[in-house]
Amino acid sequence: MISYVLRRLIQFVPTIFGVTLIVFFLLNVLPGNAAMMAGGKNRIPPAAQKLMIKKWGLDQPVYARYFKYIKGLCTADLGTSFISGERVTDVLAPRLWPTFKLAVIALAIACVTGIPLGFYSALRQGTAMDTVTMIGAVSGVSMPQFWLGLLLMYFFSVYLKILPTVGYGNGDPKFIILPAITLGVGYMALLARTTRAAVVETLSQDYIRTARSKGISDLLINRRHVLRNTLTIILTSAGLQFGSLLGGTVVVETLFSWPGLGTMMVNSIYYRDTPITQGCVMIIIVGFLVINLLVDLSYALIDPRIKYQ
Amino acid sequence: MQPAKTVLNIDSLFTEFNTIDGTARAVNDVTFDVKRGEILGIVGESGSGKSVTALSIMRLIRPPGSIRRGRIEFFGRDLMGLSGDEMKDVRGNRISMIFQEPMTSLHPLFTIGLQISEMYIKHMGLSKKEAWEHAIEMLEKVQIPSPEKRVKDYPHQMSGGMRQRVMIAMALSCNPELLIADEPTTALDVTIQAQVIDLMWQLEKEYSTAIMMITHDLGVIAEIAQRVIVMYAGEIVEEAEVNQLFEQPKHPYTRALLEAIPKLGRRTRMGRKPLQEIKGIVPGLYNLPAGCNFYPRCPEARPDCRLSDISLIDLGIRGRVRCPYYQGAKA
Amino acid sequence: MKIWKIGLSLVLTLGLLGADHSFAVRKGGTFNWIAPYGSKIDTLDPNNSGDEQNGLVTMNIFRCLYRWNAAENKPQLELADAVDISPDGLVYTYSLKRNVKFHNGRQLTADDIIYTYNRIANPDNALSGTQNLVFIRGAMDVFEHKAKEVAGLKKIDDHKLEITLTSAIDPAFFLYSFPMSIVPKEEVERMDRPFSSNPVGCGPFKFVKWVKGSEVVLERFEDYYESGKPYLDKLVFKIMSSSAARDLSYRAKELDANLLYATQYAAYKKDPELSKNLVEVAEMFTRFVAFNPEWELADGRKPFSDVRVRQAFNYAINTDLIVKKYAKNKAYPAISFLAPTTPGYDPNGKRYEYNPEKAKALMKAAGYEKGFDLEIIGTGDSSYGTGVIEVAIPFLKKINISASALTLEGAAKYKRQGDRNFEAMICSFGSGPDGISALMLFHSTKAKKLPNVARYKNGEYDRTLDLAAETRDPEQRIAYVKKANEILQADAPIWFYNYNKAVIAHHPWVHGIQKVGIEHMFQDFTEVWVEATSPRANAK
Amino acid sequence: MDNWVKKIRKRTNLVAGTIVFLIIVFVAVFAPYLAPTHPWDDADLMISELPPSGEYLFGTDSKGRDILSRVIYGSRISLSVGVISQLINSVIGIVFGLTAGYFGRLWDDIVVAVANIMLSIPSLIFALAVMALLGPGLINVFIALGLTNWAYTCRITRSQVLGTKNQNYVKAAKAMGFGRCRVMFLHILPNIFGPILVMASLGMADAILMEASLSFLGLGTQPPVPSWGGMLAGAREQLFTAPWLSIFPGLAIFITVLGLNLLGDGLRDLLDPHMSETK
Repeated sequence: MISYVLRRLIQFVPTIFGVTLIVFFLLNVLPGNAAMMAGGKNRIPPAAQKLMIKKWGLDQPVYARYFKYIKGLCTADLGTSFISGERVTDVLAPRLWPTFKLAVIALAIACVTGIPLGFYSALRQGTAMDTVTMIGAVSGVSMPQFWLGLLLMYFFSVYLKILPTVGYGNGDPKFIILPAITLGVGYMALLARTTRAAVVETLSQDYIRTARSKGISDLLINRRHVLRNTLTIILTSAGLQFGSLLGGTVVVETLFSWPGLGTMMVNSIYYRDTPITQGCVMIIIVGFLVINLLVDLSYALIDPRIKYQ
Repeated sequence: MQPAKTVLNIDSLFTEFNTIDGTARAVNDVTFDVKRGEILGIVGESGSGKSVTALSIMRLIRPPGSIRRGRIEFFGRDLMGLSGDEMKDVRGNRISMIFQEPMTSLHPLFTIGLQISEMYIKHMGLSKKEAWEHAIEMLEKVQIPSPEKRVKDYPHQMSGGMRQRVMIAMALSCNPELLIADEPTTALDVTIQAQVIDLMWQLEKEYSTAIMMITHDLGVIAEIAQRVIVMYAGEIVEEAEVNQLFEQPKHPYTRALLEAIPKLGRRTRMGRKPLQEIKGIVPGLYNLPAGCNFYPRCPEARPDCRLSDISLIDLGIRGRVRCPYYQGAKA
Repeated sequence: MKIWKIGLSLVLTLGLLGADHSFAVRKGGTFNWIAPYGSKIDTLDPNNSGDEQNGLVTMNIFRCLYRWNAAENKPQLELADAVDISPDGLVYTYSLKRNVKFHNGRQLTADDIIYTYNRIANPDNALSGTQNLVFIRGAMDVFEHKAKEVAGLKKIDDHKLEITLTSAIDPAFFLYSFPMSIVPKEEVERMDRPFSSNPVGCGPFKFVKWVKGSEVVLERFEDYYESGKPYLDKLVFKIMSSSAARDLSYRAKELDANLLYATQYAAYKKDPELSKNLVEVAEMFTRFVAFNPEWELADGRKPFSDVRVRQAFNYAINTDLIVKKYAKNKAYPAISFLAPTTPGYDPNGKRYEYNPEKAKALMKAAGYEKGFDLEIIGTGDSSYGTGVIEVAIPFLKKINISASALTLEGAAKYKRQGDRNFEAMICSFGSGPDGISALMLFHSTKAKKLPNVARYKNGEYDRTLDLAAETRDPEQRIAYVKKANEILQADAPIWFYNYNKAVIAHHPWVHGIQKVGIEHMFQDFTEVWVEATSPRANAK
Repeated sequence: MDNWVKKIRKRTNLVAGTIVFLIIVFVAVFAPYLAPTHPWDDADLMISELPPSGEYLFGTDSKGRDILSRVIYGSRISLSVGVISQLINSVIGIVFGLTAGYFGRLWDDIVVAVANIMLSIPSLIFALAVMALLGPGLINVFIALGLTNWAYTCRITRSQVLGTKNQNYVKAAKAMGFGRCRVMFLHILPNIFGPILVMASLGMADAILMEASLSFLGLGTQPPVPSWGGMLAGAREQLFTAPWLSIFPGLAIFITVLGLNLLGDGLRDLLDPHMSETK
């Protein structure tokens, strides 16, 4: 087990380099540069743009820039933001916690509602309840986040006046409710449907019939025998979703003025502030790797048939 | 047939599956009983309704299937009248069941110890630790070597025969009055089959448990059953003492089944063949033929067999048969 | 001077208050305001970024030598009490205010201004304001690495500063904007914390905190040089790029004021309550479609090199209807390029009316009766993006121009704009406050500040503009500007779409929101105060 | 035995899903005959932003166009984007996931690494790069959408294979000397199809909505050609002032995704070996 973890950790290195390489060259392909965008609506004069390009080293060939970046990376230096001139690590650090918090709570909402819903509708297969859950799930994924977010904002903030519309509120939990729900609903739908599919598959297994023939209670059958078997798939999709939540919260963050990584990353792409983009991608890849490792390890805990050498 | 001796008495059982394509009568007016200490064999091809009958007794029929009517009397008490919780106390405790597929019938993610312990915890109210010890004991009884080690194994670490032993251990753990074995040996290879059959035979003696042995393997029946019920398309077509059945099969279907076996009687070295040699297939349960269900395949069919439904003829000591022209009938 | 200023602010306040409000200016309270241009603020170092999203915050932390006077629609002296101008108009001697303090307590001196301008001029810093200094003598030398310091900046004493220019122009227009904010050296060069996220200025509000991606919080600077001001205890900029979210926040009374987009403007106009407090201004931004005269059809013809095709385009589209229906009247149909509040704008100037027949005739005369296929690029912006093209397409269809749109993200569009790689392009450009600089956009050789987007080339236009720049007589200058604007209108190198109307809605308890023509979001909060009825009247 | 009866009963989903799907395909194919007006040429600013009425069943948009016609025409883009991009990423994801889980070792490591890289590259960068390298066009939308999301399918498939590959039917199939492809695609795949189908049919909604964000980058459909995602995105700031602008394209997406989910469920039940084995 430990050697397996070590092997996986060593694999992190090529993956991280792979991602930096691909992203670096993809970004290089994009038209335009940061100097063009630095002035917002007030365009920066061409002469000043030239200065910026020189200062940021954008006039050097791409491989030279990449090697410089990698060299920095080896000393844990992610570079400096073109536009603000601050160190990338300083820019990223304050964004991590809000994103993480939002992702965890959204995923928790998704799990707490989605898994039981999926379970329930699998047990009530073919009933009206099942259909309603399915329709709910489909509307959950079909509804764009900005719709849901605005509707929630309208209902809870304007109409009921019980929750604030936007902002981070210094970490006041009241502020996280709406963004987390908005973010969680799509994942809830996905989890509900995935859970249902897995449970339906499990329910038709012979060993569930065996469990029934033993006279143990339905609750125990569902909670122990069925759930255990569906956990791998649920964990996989939850893990994947958590990974994507790290970087995929743009719409919600923008709508709710949430100080997360998502908006920063998207802005850095639009404004071609490539050191920031690279930094964000780095966080996301590390997040993914760690979560996937945890998920893979948990497979082994859940399923004795899976062994890692 | 004194009531005291009867473990199970099934009376006019109908089990159906309702679908948009119509109603499938999987079990159609089935009546029989199981006596204490007896091994009752139920034979039939796939789809003849024997497994559904077994599941009906356990009340494990899942939607869209349902038991339409009939009585399932267990020691004189109708199981159909029990609540869900009361039924759970019967299941595993007083009636238990062994399934066909030892490979898939055990939960792959739990140790066998845990799966056996569940029985003790549920039905005997034992603590986890006590249950665990009982499980080891039970494994020993089903002749699993070094049970205190194997109890921590997961099913995938065991062979098919071992797993079926585990199933038997589990089924017998609460000393049930009735054991339903649904094709317990079909999935096993021949030598293992023999061991498992022997094991059941021994245990039946030790616990004096009534056994309902469901199989399509007449060899197994010949070996251990005392009485046999032959099912076809959801109906009982013949019931007889085992010797009678093999020596004087009455229903054409029974005869066809027996003819498919090279040699009668005890298991031989030649092994046994499945029953694939009867011409035709089991009719679809949605569109059963009028009259005798076996008519299309019956080598002795007569024109009037189609005209009206055939009822089961009680021959007293010679059993029952669903054919007016049965072998030995006074035509 | 000070008295005059207070007087002005009172007049301003009175004007906005109306008759039914008390005159008593109230101190205190928190004001929740917005940063609506995108979901980010990059830096609070004002010299570093020309992005107005950063500027609308920093202009309340910092001060420049000049400040935009919204009421009079021109820049005016801010950090100096007076300025002496030499007869040749080349030497400006400023007497700096003596009571200006930075938020760290130090007094502002001439050194600070010299330091700041040298910082901006230094090419190694690559700051966005560099080009604003080219008119100061010696700035170009610094810019070209020939000198270390700008020669034209001279400290006479702590409170006297002399600036020598290369030509006799009014430096006010170049020195009022936020990238020219004066910064204190000791804070900029601090090593323990980056200035960009710990700004220290001499403006009315000092920096408290910046939750990146969410909000910036400022609080009153007690030692601000205009006594008694600012009135607000706290000023919060919430970064909110979604207009729908802003609308809800405003309705929930979490925002004290809100910048409206067209949809909300129409809705607020209809609402009896919300319509009461709308501050509208004609902003100095002109939206247009630039034609590329060098673009060739497959047969080698260059349709937009023909003035008749360009005019036909202008006649073909019912601009008034688009402004009314699509832009929901949150814009003014454009007559020519210059914005209504820019000197040189002629409200009675000739314009292209909607006349499809004339358009058809012009197309026919130009030999394009059968029309051509045209791809117009633009961003996804709702006011000057490809949405506008969608509305124009049916009109163009009538003169057989089959137009389609291609939406690009900002950088990709700028790239194609710079590479001249487009057939036509919809965009928005500043058309004020100085008419000459604005019209320079179309000067064939001197369009330095920005490339000549429409590749417009007209000798007479260039000459007229040059004359305008050379003359020192303001009347004459305006006449030349007017003339150039007319030439541009007649030549139609662009489709004149509209001038933006910027609208800020505020709650009834808010006072002092001004009409800022250069950019409505550039609100100076020195004068803004809230009544006790504000939900945040006493919030700290 | 009870199972195959169940299988037939389950065809309700299949039937309903097929009907919905066919209706949408029909609408897409015959859009010119079904739409009351042309979705952009007939624009008339005089009738802009009218709420639904007898004349304009779904109302009109801010550019004076009939929303019903645009929803009808929008089905062409949105349906193909949803179905094709999901097909691409399902096929890639299943192939990689199956082989990775089945073969394990180095190949597994490589696939997992590549999938992780794909998951970590923001789709925005990917879309912009596709736009920069390949230019605009619907095919490139399929590429951008199809190639970005396969990693999810891959990871789900892989996790399922890991749990299944040691089961006896797989061992038995291997022992019987079946080829590796046969074992993977005929023995393992049908057993793990449920979650994959769920992912694919729900992912459809994502793809349809994503297409809109691609069109803002010049990659997807360009104005004035309508797509549901684009209509929704264009109306996002008018959710409260003119709700009909977003409700109808939203409903269209919902119905399509629902139909495809029913279809997916139905297909799953049809293919599922647990459902089809007769005893």
